[in-house]
Amino acid sequence: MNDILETKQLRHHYPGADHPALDGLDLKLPRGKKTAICGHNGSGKSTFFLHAIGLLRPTAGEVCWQGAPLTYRAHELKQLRQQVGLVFQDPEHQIILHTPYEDIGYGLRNAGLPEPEIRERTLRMLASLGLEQLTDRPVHQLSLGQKKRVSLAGVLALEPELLLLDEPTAYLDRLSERQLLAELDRVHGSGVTVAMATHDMNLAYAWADWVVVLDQGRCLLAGTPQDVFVQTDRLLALGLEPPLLLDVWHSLPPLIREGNQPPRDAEELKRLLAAWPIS
Amino acid sequence: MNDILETKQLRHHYPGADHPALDGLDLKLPRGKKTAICGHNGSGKSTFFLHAIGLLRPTAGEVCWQGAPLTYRAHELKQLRQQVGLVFQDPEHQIILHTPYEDIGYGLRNAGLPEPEIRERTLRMLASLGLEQLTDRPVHQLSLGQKKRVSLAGVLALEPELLLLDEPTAYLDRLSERQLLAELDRVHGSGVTVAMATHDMNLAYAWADWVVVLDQGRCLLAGTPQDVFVQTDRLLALGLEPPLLLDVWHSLPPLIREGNQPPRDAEELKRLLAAWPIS
Amino acid sequence: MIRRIDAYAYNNGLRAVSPLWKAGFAAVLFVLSYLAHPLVQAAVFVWMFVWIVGHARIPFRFYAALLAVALLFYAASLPALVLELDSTGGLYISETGLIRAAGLLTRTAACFATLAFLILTTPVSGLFQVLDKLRMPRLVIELMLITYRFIFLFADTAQELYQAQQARGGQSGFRGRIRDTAVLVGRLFAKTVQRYRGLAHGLASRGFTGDIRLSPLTGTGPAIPRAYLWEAILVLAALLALEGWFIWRDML
Amino acid sequence: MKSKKLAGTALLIAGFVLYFLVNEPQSAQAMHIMEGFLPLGWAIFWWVAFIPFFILGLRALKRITKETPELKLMIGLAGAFTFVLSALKIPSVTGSSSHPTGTGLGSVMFGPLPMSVLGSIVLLFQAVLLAHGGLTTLGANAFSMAVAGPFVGYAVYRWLMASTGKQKLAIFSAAALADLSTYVMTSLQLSLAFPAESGGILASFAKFGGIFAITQVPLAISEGLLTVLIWNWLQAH
Repeated sequence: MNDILETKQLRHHYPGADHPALDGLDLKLPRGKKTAICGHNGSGKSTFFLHAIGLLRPTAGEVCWQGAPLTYRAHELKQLRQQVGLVFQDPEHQIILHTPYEDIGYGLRNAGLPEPEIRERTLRMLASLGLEQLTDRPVHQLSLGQKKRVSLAGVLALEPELLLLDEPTAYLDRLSERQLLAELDRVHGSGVTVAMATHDMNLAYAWADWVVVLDQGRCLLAGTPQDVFVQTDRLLALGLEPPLLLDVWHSLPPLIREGNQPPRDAEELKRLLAAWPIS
Repeated sequence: MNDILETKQLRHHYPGADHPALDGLDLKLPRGKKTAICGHNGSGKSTFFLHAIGLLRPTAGEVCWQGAPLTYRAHELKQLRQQVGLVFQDPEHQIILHTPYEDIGYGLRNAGLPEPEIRERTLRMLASLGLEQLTDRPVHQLSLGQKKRVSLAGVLALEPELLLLDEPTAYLDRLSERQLLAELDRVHGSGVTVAMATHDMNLAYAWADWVVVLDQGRCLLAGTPQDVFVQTDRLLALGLEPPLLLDVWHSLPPLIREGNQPPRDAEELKRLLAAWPIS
Repeated sequence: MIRRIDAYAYNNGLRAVSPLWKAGFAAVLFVLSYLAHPLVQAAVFVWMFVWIVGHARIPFRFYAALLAVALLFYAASLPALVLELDSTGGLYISETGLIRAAGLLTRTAACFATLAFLILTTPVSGLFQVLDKLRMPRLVIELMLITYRFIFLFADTAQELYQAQQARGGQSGFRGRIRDTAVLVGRLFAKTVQRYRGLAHGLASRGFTGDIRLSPLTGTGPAIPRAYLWEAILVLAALLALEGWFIWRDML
Repeated sequence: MKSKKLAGTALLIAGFVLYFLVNEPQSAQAMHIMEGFLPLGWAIFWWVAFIPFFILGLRALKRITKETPELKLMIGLAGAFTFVLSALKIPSVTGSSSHPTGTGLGSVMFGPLPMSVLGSIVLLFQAVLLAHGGLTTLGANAFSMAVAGPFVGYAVYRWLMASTGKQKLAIFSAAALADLSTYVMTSLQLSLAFPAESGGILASFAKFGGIFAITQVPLAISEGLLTVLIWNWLQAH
């Protein structure tokens, strides 16, 4: 079983909407990978996430967790929401209590863990996300970047097997973005499957092992970044801009490119260029 | 008089805050230019904008409009807010009435224009921003990109001399971003001075004629994009990432770069590379 | 303004002191302020000043401004307390009214200082724990938790909406201000409903079981530094002795 | 005797000047009785009077949140909304600005019993975050703002809707009278606690009522107008 989560012909129609938000979505999240789910605002990314934790029910089609279709029984849903952690785009939707310490413990207390363990895990999460200083600071005094980290901590505390993030870098400045991505890499390194929705193709290209492109509630492309982003014309037709780095790479003289994989970040590109004898 | 707006040693301390939001800010917006105001969240960009339209009053220092310090008299403020248009980051906060048609007329009606002119200008604005189809559509049915354009239209309808935009591309997908930037170029072409706050250095580099870098309520760098972005070390020290394109350009073999200005966008880079004989 | 007391409450010299201790101390002082002789009330006022500006290190100017605003209510009520209508319809200042007003001043000053001590040194989260200990119904605490969490967010939204209206020439003239305020409130309400939908999802995603519970109060370390404890005991004893002396003197 | 009267008059004028200077812009928030202002007996009395309403409101809320626990969120958010509403400055017909009570709108939207819980939570936060009102006087303030105001507002709304069917009139009257009844109740509480030397409670009520009428009556009209506009806005969406 290679896919931790899979949707089969998933359809979702919000009541009163003109078009279905998901329109026969076939999407697979490969286990142990970092997947980027790309697409415009409104392409169905967020709706897919709500389905992934069983918050919405399909109008048609099904969602399979670890190969088994969801049955939406209360007990199953409770377990699913401990195994799949969803980080919402707006941390204000997710942070319920008024201090990081209280909030991070919230999910653990719901899961029925004993108090000493709640305390221990909460403190560990605070430390690993560099939030110790803010333990008892009220949430309304935190910056957006800090709130994002608190909401991530609240989800990670439950030690999910799959971590989903909806536009995690939206509104963040570059510094906070870097911190967040470094944290995600650590989480992924500890064996968690990670998937993020984003419309930032540069980010998707630099970060992901696997890329999925959604448009109008359907999955149009899926593959490794190299495979997906090489299809420049299709991306442009969808109004998505290919990653700048790849664009630059393909405009370089073939002599430089020969025998090299396209670089994933600016540093790598610089190294490749520096290694080139003529310069 | 070359600067349309200037702040002199502007200080602003929000009550109860630990640090001043603006701490002796000296900032000039050159008339007729496209200025990018760069800096982290919390570097003072938004506070500066609120000062620029007289919504906040300085704790110390002054704001000069067209060379004359603001006096904060009601009459002057009213006029100032017609001459300086501010587009807020979140269009949800800026759009006051419930259809684009009504909302665009809001500022005009407050300015006391006669109804026929309000109607005429509103329709013209709708047309020029490609919003005719949405004239009477309730705002909550619009996409984020459309809302941004409506909020821009509401400000442009007053025909300001200076247009300020707070993170105009935040959270827009690439397609909407392009449309918005094209619109700004048109506005600028018609003689309006335009300034935007952004933490996207790639955008600042590609778009601006003049770049200002804020940090902790002070202006640290100001100059042409070429001058500012060449100071890679200072930018990195502030946690700001230099523009990717410039970064790549400087890593190219000197042979290619010789005699050429650094390119402002990917197309330009491609052209330069294509023109290079060895490729 | 909404944020300032809150900010001091989370960041003051007495932050580490147990909220239970502070609430208990304040309760004792409230009772004393209500029942004691005016001189004792005045002493409570002065003593609280020492705790607020001295021990808790709240800026004097801020505390003074807070006190001044609160005393406006007293000032506004003063005419009704001291002015009397005589039988001919003329106004006069009544002596008993003046005495009553003076006595009221010391009591309100002492009580207000006690309130200020509590709210400036104890964050709202600490007060929740106190209410929890006092067996306040769970539902009330849950509602207060949510209210407190979103007060600031909504206040910011209202502020931004207000500024956006001003930026476009709104909020001027009586009609304009009433109309724009109505729109602002309507928008805020729409945001509230939106927030509810988002939050309901957020809550469900985190395994909402129907309850919103706080972590139990964990007391590590002393409830209050020893020096402050001794000060509290000794001065309270002195105040009680003073009050006892006043009672004894009155009985003679 | 004559000199005393003269001095009295002078003091009176000085007092009124001071009073108008400081009171006019601030008295809306000052309509919450400040900490320690009521004698102990009256403070306790109003707590005792308020608590049954609180318990009834709580029981009503318990019922609905038991069926749908998510509604706790909505009610909590409504509390935050009401708090921010009561912290807004609204223009008064006299040209100054004041804070609305928001209880008329609240009781029409959520019902009067839930408002007794919501209103008292809002009052607690006003005491704790703004130092408006107080903890020992919370019972008295809650009785006037979270019980009297909402019940009067709700009753007026239902009665006018049933008798005239004119919604705008009903909303205006509900909001204005909820505001007014809060102020009348506060004046009553003050006059009960501080009866006049000559004329007793009635004279005292006239005095307190007269003083606060200066800001509260225009404010009630403004709040009525505002609430109608808000209602229109909500209806249109």
